[in-house]
Amino acid sequence: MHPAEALFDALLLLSMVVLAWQGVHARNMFRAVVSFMMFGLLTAVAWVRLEAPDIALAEAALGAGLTGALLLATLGRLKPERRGARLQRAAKLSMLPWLALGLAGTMTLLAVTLALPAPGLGERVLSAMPEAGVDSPVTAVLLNFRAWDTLLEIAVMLLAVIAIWSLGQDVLASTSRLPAPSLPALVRLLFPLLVLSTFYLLWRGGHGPGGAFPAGALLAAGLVLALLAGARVPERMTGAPLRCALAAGLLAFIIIAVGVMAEGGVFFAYPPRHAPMLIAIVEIAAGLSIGVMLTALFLGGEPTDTQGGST
Amino acid sequence: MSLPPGTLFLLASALLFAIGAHGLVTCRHLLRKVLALNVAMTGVFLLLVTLGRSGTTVDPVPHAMVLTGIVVALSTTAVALGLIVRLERRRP
Amino acid sequence: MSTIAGAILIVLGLLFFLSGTLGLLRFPDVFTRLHALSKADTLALGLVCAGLALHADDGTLQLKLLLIWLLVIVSGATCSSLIARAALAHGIRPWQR
Amino acid sequence: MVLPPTAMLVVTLLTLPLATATLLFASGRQPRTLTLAAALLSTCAALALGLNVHLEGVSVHAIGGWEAPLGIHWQVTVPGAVMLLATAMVGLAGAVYGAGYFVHRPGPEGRMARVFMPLWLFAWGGLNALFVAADLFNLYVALEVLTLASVALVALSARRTALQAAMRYLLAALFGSVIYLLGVALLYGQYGILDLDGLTSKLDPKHPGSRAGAVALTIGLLTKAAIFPLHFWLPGAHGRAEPPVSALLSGLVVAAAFYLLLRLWFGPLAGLLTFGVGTLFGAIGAGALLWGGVLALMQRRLKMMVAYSTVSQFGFAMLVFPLALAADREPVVTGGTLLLANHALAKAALFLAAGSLVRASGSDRIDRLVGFTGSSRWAWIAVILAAAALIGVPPTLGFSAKWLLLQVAVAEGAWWWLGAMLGGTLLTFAYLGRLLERALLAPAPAPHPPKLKIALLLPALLLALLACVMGLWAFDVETFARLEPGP
Repeated sequence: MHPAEALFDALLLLSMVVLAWQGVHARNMFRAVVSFMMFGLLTAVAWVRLEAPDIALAEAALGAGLTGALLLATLGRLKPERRGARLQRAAKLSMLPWLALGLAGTMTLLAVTLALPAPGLGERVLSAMPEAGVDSPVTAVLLNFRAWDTLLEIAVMLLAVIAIWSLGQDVLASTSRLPAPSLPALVRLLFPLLVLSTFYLLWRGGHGPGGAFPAGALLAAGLVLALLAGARVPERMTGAPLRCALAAGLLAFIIIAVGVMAEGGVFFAYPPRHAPMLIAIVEIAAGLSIGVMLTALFLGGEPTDTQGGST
Repeated sequence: MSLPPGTLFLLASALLFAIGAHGLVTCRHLLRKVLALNVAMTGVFLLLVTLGRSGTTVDPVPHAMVLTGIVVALSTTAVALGLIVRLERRRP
Repeated sequence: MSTIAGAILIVLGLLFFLSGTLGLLRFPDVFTRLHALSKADTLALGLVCAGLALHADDGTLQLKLLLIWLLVIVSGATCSSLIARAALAHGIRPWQR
Repeated sequence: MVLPPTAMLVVTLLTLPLATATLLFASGRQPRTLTLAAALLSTCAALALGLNVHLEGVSVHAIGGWEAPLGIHWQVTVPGAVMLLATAMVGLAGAVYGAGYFVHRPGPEGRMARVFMPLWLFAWGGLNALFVAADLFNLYVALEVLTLASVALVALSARRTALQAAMRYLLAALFGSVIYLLGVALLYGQYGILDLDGLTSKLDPKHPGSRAGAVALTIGLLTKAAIFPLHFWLPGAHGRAEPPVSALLSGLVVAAAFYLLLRLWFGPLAGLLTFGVGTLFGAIGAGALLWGGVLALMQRRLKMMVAYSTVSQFGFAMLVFPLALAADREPVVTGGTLLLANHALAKAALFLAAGSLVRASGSDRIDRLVGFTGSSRWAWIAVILAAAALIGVPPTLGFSAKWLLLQVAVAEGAWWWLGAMLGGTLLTFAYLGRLLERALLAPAPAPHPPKLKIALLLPALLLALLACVMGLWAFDVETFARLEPGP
């Protein structure tokens, strides 16, 4: 490794650690949240350094972008006096024993992880790629070899939406008092671009970094931006249409997983002839559904019919 | 330098995990606890991917696991944040 | 030839980044800081992108670099204006000597 | 009789609850017939699966046809099938109970009824996925499905106390998840595989990764299973949730995490189960028995008492580990599994009956409960039967389980653990006896005999009856019930 690269890595990781500490222990909550968002952004860079472009895309969009938006929206929904809540610790323990314990744990963990041989499954995945139906190894693992994980994961996401909606109606964040004409203008410019890149990433997922998760995240970014610019869920979209869009990804996944049993009798065994098409269908349905689900998470509750207005 | 490859990343992942676990235990504010959890999660994700790189080929399985993990973490974070908002609204 | 020109552009861009950051750290209030940051960083990113474009021998790559710069200009301008408005809404008055 | 193939049944068990829940959510309506039909169908599939396992033994299914290290396996083991059956029984009972308990009405009052069924089915599907999974990472995702569904169910009433309990539970569960995932990462770094069978054959106790991984997995699961001293989140979450939710959480969700502990420590991690580790687990178990039992004895509120009883009962289950140091692990594993199944049925029955009693009495205080009058009689009968199963009166399932473990303890001369088991049983007897004595001998005056819907009585009664009757069958079953890692 080139010394400059090592230096870059060291700086990157050091800032990540410092920001992570800030994100947990900063003096007021706003600072903590902003530090955490920067931490997410740097994590995305770290993924690039680890040759994991798929994760970098997802992290930038989800970990830094949407989580940040969610956190800021949460801060906006808290009572003002709680937003600036100062750092409180569980007890007035001195920091020293905790630090010692943390350091010892860190060192033990490091020692163990350094000793790991890490054989991995890379070779096996490579040898199975010809039958995978897609060219990108990560997409092959996600949507073919370990598709059951991904199905359950989409179930987790839908469940999160149901869980949040089950708590009650949406709580809107207090909006800015000054009108900001530049934001809607920006959204009008960016929204089509984001939708376009969503489909680009979906298409690209078959053979390169991309796929359903980054694509869904981009779509969600577009929709959340529109919401921030003052757009509201159109009235005819609330209720059944929105719920169907949310459920579509998981349902499509289940239908295809069970449907292919007609041919081979094995759950999730795509018939080789149709594998690319089926995976593409799953990918598109999952990507769009993820986009809508992420937006629904941001809404913080079921949109009411009475808001009026439209995009 | 004679460090084995990935040492820095492993060190960072261990530190992040420790910061997250420590913050989860010691902080009072619920939002901080949620942030700490996410930091610890990132530490584990870094560990997974760094380990997946040590072989001759890049191992895509940890990549897929981390992608899944990021989405799961986001979903659970969103639920936690939703609960926090409702709790604050019902604060007497 | 073009590599040297590219390197010069990149270094120039980094200098502008540095000055923008200095402004962020040293200027007295949020409006002046925003001013320093948005102006200097936009130019700096443009220089870096131009430098990198000179290094790239691929037309699509150059186009992507241009796109990155344009997107950052648009979003940077909007963000600055939003932050400034939020600051005004919070009752922060511009700094006067 | 021709049964559908096991693979078909597994697919039904996993996808039917998830698909039904998703459809219910998408439609925004809760047709009671559809939900109950789905619940009934899942139960039938679980029964058929149990019969299949009984006839054909353990089976392995590669999802998508991808073999183990690359793909994910489902593995239907005997303990897994027992837990699937228990899940089906509790799932069906809870669905019926929930249909009667929550008010079905449009508008805000009907919110709980609308949300309950999809979440319930998601939890059911998550449990099923967990009991057939044979892959460390797949288990993580299944655990998260279960966690989110459970948290949402705890928060169902949206009262402040319920929200607080849900938040605590969520944080504890996520803490467990992070540590569990760390363990997965360490084991993957050491061996490069995730499937349990492959790990069982490859795992070497001397490797640093296997030890650190085992520690991390165990701490994560102990937190999720609320084993003392990591039980802090349980009483609030279980005591403050709505009755059917408490039944599911106490009976199954906690048991699922504990089942995983069993699965791991008698599967891949078996080589690490040394005397020291077993003794540590046993000590934790004894501590939990005592702590949970004493606190249950001190509770004044019915549901909190039942919740602390769960802490205590899982201490009992922890005693399985020191007993497993014996040469023959089979009866121990069988005993542990039966203990979990017994607890699932009896505790669910207890919580459901408690919910009915609280509704009839209008109070959660033990000294204000209605006595043995009117239709609350049936609830009290369910409580008595469930108490008998929890204590382990012959011929209940609890008796079979405890008897098996006692036999091992006697054969091994493990007098300490024997003492702990007897002490725990005595404590169980004490707090349940106190409840019965308080309520039956000195009942609160009820102005008019309470009338409860049959949906609030029958599920609890049947579950409790099942826990009692299954003991007779279990003596036959134990000859074949063993935890096998598969062919």
